[in-house]
Amino acid sequence: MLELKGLKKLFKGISVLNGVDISIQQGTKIGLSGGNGTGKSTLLNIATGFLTPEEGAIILNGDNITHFEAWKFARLGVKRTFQKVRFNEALILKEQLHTSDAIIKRNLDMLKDAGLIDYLYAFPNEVPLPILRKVEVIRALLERPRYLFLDEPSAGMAATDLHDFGEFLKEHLDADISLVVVEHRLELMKKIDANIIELRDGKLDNGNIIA
Amino acid sequence: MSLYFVTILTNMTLISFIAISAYLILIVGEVSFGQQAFFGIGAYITATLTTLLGLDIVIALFFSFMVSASFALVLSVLTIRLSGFYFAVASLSFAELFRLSLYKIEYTVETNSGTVGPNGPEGFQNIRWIFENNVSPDNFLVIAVSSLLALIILLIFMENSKLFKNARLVGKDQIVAQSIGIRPFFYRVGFITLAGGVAGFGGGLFALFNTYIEPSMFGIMLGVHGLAYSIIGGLGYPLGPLIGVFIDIGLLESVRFLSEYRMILFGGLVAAILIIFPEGIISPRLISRIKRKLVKKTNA
Amino acid sequence: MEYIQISIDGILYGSSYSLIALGFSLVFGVMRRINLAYGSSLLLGVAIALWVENELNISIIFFIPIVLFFCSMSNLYVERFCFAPHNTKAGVVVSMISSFAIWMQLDEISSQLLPDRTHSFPSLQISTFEVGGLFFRGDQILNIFIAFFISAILFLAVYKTKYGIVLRAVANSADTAKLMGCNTKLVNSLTFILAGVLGGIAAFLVLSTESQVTPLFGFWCTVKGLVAMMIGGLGSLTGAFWGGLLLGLLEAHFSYHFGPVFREITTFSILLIVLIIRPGGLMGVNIYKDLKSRDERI
Amino acid sequence: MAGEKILEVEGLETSYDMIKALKGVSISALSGKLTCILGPNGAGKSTLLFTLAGILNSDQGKVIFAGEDITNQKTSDLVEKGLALVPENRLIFPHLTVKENLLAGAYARLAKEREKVEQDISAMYARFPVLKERSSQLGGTMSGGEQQMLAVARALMSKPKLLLMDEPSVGLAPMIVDEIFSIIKQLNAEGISIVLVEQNASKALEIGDYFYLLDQGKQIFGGSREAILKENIIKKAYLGESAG
Repeated sequence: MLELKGLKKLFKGISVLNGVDISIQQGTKIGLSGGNGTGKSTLLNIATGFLTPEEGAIILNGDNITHFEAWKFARLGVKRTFQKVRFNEALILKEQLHTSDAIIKRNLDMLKDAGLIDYLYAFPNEVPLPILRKVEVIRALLERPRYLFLDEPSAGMAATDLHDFGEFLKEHLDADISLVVVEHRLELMKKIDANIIELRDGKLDNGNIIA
Repeated sequence: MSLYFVTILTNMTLISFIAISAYLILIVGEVSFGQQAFFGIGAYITATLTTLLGLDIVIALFFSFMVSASFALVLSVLTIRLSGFYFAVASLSFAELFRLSLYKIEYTVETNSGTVGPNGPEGFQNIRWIFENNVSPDNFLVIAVSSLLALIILLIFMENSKLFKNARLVGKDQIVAQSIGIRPFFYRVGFITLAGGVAGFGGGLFALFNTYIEPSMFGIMLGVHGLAYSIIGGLGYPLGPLIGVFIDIGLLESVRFLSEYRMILFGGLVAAILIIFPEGIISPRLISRIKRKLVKKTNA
Repeated sequence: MEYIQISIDGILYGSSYSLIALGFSLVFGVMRRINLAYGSSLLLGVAIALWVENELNISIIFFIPIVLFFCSMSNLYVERFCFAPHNTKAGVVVSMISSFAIWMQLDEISSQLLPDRTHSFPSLQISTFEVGGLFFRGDQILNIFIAFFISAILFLAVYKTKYGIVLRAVANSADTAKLMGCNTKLVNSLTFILAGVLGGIAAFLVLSTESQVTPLFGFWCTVKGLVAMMIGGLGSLTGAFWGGLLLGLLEAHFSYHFGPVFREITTFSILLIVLIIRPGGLMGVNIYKDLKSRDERI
Repeated sequence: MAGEKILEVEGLETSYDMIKALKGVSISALSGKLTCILGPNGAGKSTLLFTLAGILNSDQGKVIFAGEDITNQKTSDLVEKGLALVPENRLIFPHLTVKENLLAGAYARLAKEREKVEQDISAMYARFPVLKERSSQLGGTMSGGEQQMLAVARALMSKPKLLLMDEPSVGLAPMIVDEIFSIIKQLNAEGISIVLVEQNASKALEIGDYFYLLDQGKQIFGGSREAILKENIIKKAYLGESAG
């Protein structure tokens, strides 16, 4: 169980998160919604170790990991994708999975479903965004994470692409992986049957739901 | 081969060690203006061990590698919070500090081949290893080139290893690296240390070849050149730094009518190449393109 | 008494560091970039001016504007060649390396122009005077006044005039300034020219107190300016002024007690220690507050 | 003047970040009216504004402003011609004081009309009293709503004929959003032509005259408030049931 307790974060004196509590049980799917600038991305960055909260704690299976560095979060199975897809423009996609041929072979189905097979030897700028988004998910999934955070996967995606993306997640996400989608469009969350929590003014709306 | 030609080739080989050490640091995303210091440390260590202790060249070079690497390790840990410009200036000040302290290090011993040992601004004279062991310039060139080749072949083999790929990722995008569980600290410290060792090894060879070394040899211009070679060569492949070496020493210095203006031409050339190829001539993207072509050929 | 005399000498000497650091700070403040060829372009400006002076045999009144002109032109050359082509975010490091490479070009041209290792430089001929047993070099007193005067003018110009607002707007956020219709490229070029003029004044004052110029002057300028700026705080004008004086003071004491090599050793030790302990400079900001997210917004 | 086309965009195509973000958008804005551009995140709204403001260059298409072809002109020229952008997330200069921010907004005429600029600043203070109170405070120390007002005032300092506003409601509390929107409405009532890009469709519907709806870089609707309400098209676009 990944628990976020009383998280507070300030940016330049302005409070972005103002006491957020969420417990994420193994295998649950959560949709974190909220308008632009409500602190969704900040919450995700804190939960995956890329920012340190001013107050509050992150507890993974009883251990306090608040001040661990981001790489340690990833090794402990807390992984993420990025709102603006992050790829090295100088490498072909196959290399950007950062894994071995054997693992690629084992996950061939997933790669096929993502439409990645045709693009394994392509540079990121030659690949459509919807596929790049799936590649980011695959990159995180190959090491079998226990918690996966998706940062605004709908940005730049059309409705049909988002539909595909949802199908892909449903198909390839193991039941024991907890998924947190940070997103302001609800369609994807509905697609994957996520419990929706709304963030408003740095706090969870309608009290702090425990999903 | 004429002596002139052999000398040029040996110089090219020796400076390649600095270029490669700058390259190794660039891989993890930092810029060092201070690799000349590790070259210098290596040179003084080998000089000391072969003359004062009479140790074998292999042991001397091994210690050159280890001691330079240890200095680099300390520097990289101290500067762990610094990146970009800050790291570059920190490495520069480290290098100058080292060079200036050489002026203060004096420990000389009289031997039957003359005064040996570091002697402040006078430098370290009478490093007579090549004379005592009757190594001709040609043979020394063979030693230097084969060490360099061994290093490059090792790097080429390592190129596809997880270690190097992760290091490149750390250099390119620490955020993605962390997001897949790679610890940037480890790669940064590791590569800066390795780079220090490589420069130190080259410095050791340099001391033996030159038979005398002095502090002013390890000034900032040596570092500028080493860095410039690897920058214009590009970060795609370990052979990149050698391109820079070849352009500068192979072309500019050895062509007589150019050599007088070598520094002027080379400085401008580096800036111009950076405008055309901001990532160097053999850029990572170029290497990826070539690899892709090869894969397509074998599949077809 | 001896202690006071050394301090006075150090601070007076440090005023030249302040002047050079101001030029560095100006460029860094506006562009967030470091021009490592700054000292060398000043050396080149001086070398060309001396060459012109030799050819035309002009008086010192005309010599000063010629120095300023060529210093700003060589600085502009560096901007056009090393900075303007690399105006993206990835270009920050590339432009620094490029200026590092152009350093050797400028130094080499200068030493071709000044064939003897040292070359005499017109001196202002101001005598040393004594107050209560303490000696003051007249030209160095002039230096510190000019340094103070220039940093005050620069400070007022940057913080109180409308052109200063444009400069600071670009420094604050070049992208937003562009939205306001500001020609940021022009501002960058003008900043380099202004830094060249400042550096030219500094170079003239320093060299006239030494009454000679050597090819090492370029390296000397870059290192001292850089260290003084980093001690004071990157991009801070007042910081650059005080940083220079502090550096001069420390150097004077260390070199007096431990020998001349320690003047330089002090410089680099201070730089390394400041970088390791407080990278933002003594008077600057602490740049690494949130270590985890130090480089960017994700 | 009112009723004339102040801005006309024809078949605009722009790529951004390796992606073709605009795939042929044609819109027009009438002088003195408030034109709203709506659409979900990633629909290309901001790319459209950036292209209009000269920050991004278009691959194809034409932009005509006040009868003049301004396609792919530089931002600095456009500002002088009377086009001002209030960027998303305000983007005020945090290290400049409020007054200096306003002066920076008058960049193009700072040298020529000093006194006029001072008068305009007084006028801005009269319009936004909070800016007068804080005139010597650093921009970065103000609250989000105050920063948004500053951003609007700064854009007005260039005396624009057309004001482009990018998501003024982002990251602001609902109460502040109401205030900002009433300011926008008031500016429009005073005769300033405005093109407003907004994600918060319901707020935009309250004040806009004409509406365009973008999805996936294409414009899927254009018309008056009545038309857009009748079509029920907004809901479809936002929820993506049959758009595209």
